[in-house]
Amino acid sequence: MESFKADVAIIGAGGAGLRAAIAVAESDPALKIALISKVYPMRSHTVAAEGGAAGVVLSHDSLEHHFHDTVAGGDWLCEQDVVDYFVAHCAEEMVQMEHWGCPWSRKPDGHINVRPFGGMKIERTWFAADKTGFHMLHTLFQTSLQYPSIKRFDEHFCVDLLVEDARVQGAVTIGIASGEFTFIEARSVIIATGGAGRVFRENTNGGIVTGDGMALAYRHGVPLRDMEFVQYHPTCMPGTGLLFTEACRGEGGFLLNKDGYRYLQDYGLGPAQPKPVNKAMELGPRDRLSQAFWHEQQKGRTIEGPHGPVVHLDLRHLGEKYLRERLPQIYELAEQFLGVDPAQTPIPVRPAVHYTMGGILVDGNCASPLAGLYAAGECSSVGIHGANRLGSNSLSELCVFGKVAGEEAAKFAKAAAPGNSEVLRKQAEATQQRATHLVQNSKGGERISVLRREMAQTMEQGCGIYRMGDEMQRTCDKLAELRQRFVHINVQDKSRVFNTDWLLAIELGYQLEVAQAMAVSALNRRESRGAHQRLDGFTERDDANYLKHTLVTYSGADTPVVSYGPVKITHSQPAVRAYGAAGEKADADRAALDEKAAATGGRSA
Amino acid sequence: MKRSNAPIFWALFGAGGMLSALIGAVLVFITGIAAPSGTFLPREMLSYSNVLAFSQHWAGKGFLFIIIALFLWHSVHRIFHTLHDIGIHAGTGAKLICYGSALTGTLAAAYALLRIG
Amino acid sequence: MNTGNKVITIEVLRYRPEQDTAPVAQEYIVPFTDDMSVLQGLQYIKDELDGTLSFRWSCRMAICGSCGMMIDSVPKLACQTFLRDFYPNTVRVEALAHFPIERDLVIVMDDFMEKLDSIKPYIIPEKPRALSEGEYLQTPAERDLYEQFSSCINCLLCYAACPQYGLNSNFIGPGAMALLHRYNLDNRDSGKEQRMPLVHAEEGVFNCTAVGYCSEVCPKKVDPANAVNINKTESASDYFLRFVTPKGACK
Amino acid sequence: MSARGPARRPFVRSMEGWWRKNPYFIEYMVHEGTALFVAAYALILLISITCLARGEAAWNQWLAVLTNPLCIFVHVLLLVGFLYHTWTWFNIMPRTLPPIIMNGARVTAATITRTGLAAALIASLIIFIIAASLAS
Ligand SMILES: Cc1cc2nc3c(=O)[nH]c(=O)nc-3n(C[C@H](O)[C@H](O)[C@H](O)COP(=O)(O)OP(=O)(O)OC[C@H]3O[C@@H](n4cnc5c(N)ncnc54)[C@H](O)[C@@H]3O)c2cc1C
Ligand code: SF4
Ligand code: F3S
Ligand code: FES
Repeated sequence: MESFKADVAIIGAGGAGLRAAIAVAESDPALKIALISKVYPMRSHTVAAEGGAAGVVLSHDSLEHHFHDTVAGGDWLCEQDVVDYFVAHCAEEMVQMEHWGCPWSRKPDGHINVRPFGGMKIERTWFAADKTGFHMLHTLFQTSLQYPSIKRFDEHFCVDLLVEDARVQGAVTIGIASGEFTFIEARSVIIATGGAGRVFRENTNGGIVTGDGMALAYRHGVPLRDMEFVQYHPTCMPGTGLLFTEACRGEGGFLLNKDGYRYLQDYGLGPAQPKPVNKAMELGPRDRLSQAFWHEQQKGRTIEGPHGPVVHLDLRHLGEKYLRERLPQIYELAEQFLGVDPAQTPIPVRPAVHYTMGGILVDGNCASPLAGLYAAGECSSVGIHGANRLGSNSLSELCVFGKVAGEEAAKFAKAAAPGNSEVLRKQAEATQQRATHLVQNSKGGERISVLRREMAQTMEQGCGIYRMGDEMQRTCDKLAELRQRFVHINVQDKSRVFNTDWLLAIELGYQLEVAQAMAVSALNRRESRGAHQRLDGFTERDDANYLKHTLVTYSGADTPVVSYGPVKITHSQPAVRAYGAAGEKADADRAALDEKAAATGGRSA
Repeated sequence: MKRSNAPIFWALFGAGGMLSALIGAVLVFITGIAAPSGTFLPREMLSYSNVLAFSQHWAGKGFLFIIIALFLWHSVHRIFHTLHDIGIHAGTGAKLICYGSALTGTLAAAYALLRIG
Repeated sequence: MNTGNKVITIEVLRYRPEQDTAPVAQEYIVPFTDDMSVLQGLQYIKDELDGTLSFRWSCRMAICGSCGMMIDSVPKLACQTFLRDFYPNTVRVEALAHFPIERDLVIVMDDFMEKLDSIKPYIIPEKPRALSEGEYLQTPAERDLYEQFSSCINCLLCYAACPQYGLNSNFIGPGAMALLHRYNLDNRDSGKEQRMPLVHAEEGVFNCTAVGYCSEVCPKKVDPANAVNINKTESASDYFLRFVTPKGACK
Repeated sequence: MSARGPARRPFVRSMEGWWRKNPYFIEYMVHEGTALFVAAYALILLISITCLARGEAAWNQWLAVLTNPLCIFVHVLLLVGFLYHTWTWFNIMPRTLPPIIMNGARVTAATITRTGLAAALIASLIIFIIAASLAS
């Protein structure tokens, strides 16, 4: 087995992993960094993000506005001190990206431009046409090339963490091209492996988004937090689930039902104005929009398409020239995949799974309860998204907390005592044995693709936009069954070189555990909040009992253990989460309250 | 990294390519079709005295020299690359033959033009 | 998967280094619907017919750059190429040309990664800029100058299209040149002088014979041929003028 | 999986006959082939001036060759080759030029090609007129 001795190992080279790597390199060039990714860094799924990244810049905007949008958007399940830190550092990180070459779209005077985004009161979404994630990822990756201390392990698949002395001390990877294992020793480890959307069938995620890092930490006893909150994006391509960015609506697109009616006004998001305004109608938050779709479907007001019911995303009134300039990628996507010219015909869309709000439990320093283990990006639950993430908060999160994770992991690495390489190597060898065993001894009859499909189906049934107790129970049972059947998985491919069959099997193992964490968390949350909406008698938010974080802890082959943790509330007390006209009024009331509080010596905004 | 000397050849190739693209066809037409056949231009045009007068004038001389030299440099450059393209990597040998013949042609043209007086 | 009643034959050039001495073609019969991409066809094979087939993919939306392959001998992104356009004929897929085949449809791309590194694809500022100084000013026109070249997704279709790269892999090639050019054109950058030696070098732009196919196949309209050829002109003028122009005059 | 030792064995495909495998490359080879026509014409001119330098008799002998119908036919072929060269040269041209901005918009490839072809036409007319006037 090959080996490498690093100070900090980073698993995942998407936006968060790359930002962390640069942060480590900048904090101390003497620290050796192992940057591990199962795909070449620029293939990471950050590449697919279209719309933009939030950061307060306009003079009539404020950190408090961003804070409030985020906390209310998350249905008050956010860690408010962490959100405070987050909103205060977004713009700075966006400027940092600018200095590194990110081609942000500009205003005529040369300053960066911002666009409106769903659930955000004021325009604060930085964007690079409709390829923001692409440009951010390539900028970060290309920038990272100038740091000699970053040693990349491209196309290295992480199969396990090494934990010894109650602290994490490295990782084991498979070099995909060679099938050889590498034992990577490290004094601290950052997980930045992205989300887990692929446990669902229709989703906007890339094939690699399989929750690996969540499962890795989880297996070593780190709780996963708030896993029941899975975001459905309202405007996706039927069948494939590919995304039509929220920017389509930010630029003025409408959502129409089969009667050509802007149905969102029937769901407390109105009134319908000719151009969607912030936090109303088409620019309401994603959970509300996806829920409205569900209701329209129940009322028979959706349109039947070859891949099930759809509604229309209407961009026609924006005109071809404007669309080509502002949404070029969307234009192409519609033309090529659907044969639809968006300047002429409305685009058929439906909700699909998009984002996992929950993840590896970490504090505001990105530190998990396991010493030396940090997490950042979509795989983590640092506490800013609560029960529902706002569009464009995630790309900013990658930068803000990627950097924090890097700096903290660097600090930890410098202070940590050297590990016992021999013991660790033994562990790594045992891991190798287990992973190889999966292929060599797989003679069972269970097919990877069958299990994967059954998992996705049951997740969609039990953990969809609206949820019911009995259905969630069935999903939990089904997942337990699938985990048992997984033991008999058959890996057809027995070779070593680029054996993707093997990797798919390992990923499926990760996915089943993450899916189970989601389903069990969902079943136990007996209320409706943000992206978790129940129809079986728990249709309202229940702050008395559930203003708390769900924590699931791994317990081997058994059903995981669910417990709850407190939510940090600093200055925004839970209130009604209102959008549209009602939201305007709520904002005004809150401002008045804040003023009163300030006058009486309370916390000022 | 070793700096490539290609710009010399490439510049000659480009100049010859541009010149031939602009006026190559019409020259072929004039000297090879229109005048010799006497259909579009008088045959007289190619009489010894006419051609001699043209070539003795400095402008005519210069024109002929530039055309012959640049056309040669343009074509040998392409031929050299095409040999490489079809897998004949004679290397220095092919290079010498190609660019050598262009050089020879250029010198021969200069010699002939000077001799014309 | 939604299987229609039509079927299409996909012929895959397979190569398993542990058992094959050379690539061999293998045919699969795949049920398909009109909205299915070649990638979805391959996924069907992997899931239902033959788990041993290897290929790279991720985003499914033509942005991650993983799924480049030769489809009927033309370099294309499999996720953006549709089976309907080949039906009822057989679709032939093969690993990207001009790269060593690691296995099946997977190529070895180490060479490109080294090239990417060698062009210094990052802003080299004239002097360091503090975050407190805010963003650099860049007008939309200044951004437009390089935007097209910054859209490269590193899919390597252009390399598979460029016979000059196929014949001589020392050639820096279209994609990397597009990115080099992108940074040179960025008004925030002052690193041009550091990048030009590579342009001038024997590995540099003069390997290109303006075949132009690289730009033809580029899925993101980067026009790498343009980047290469503009730099030819630049490199040539530098070659002749370097003794006359004072040093550093190029920026 | 069982045997150890390196398993990677990347396969390098041959470039043999690459230009036959794609219509685009065939066209490329054809337009590269116009170089032979250009070379041939340069040689004809070289022979012409050499004969001219050798005196009237040599020139008249050469003139007889030039006026031979077969030779005229050869020139017709050369003309086709040159025209094709002109066409392809200006077709590639947009790929080789830095962006040209006019009235705030980037000049399109088609416009550049058309401008090039028009320039060739004008230059040819001028040359033809000069030739005609010299002849008379
Ligand atoms: C279509 C789409 C559009 C989006 N648009 C926006 C938007 O406009 N604004 C916004 O804020 N957010 C957006 N998001 C969300 C946002 O893009 C993601 O949350 C974010 O990019 C995740 O980044 P990451 O760095 O955490 O993970 P990723 O970019 O997914 O990277 C994960 C990394 O981990 C590696 N990895 C995973 N498992 C392993 C393993 N086992 N071994 C080794 N390496 C491994 C992968 O190779 C990869 O490098 C969008 C998401 C999608 C899907
Ligand atoms: S230039 Fe185009 S074809 Fe080449 S790698 Fe970039 S995106 Fe792909
Ligand atoms: S195909 Fe190759 S030869 Fe030049 S124009 Fe493109 S790099
Ligand atoms: S799968 Fe990402 S480009 Fe095709």
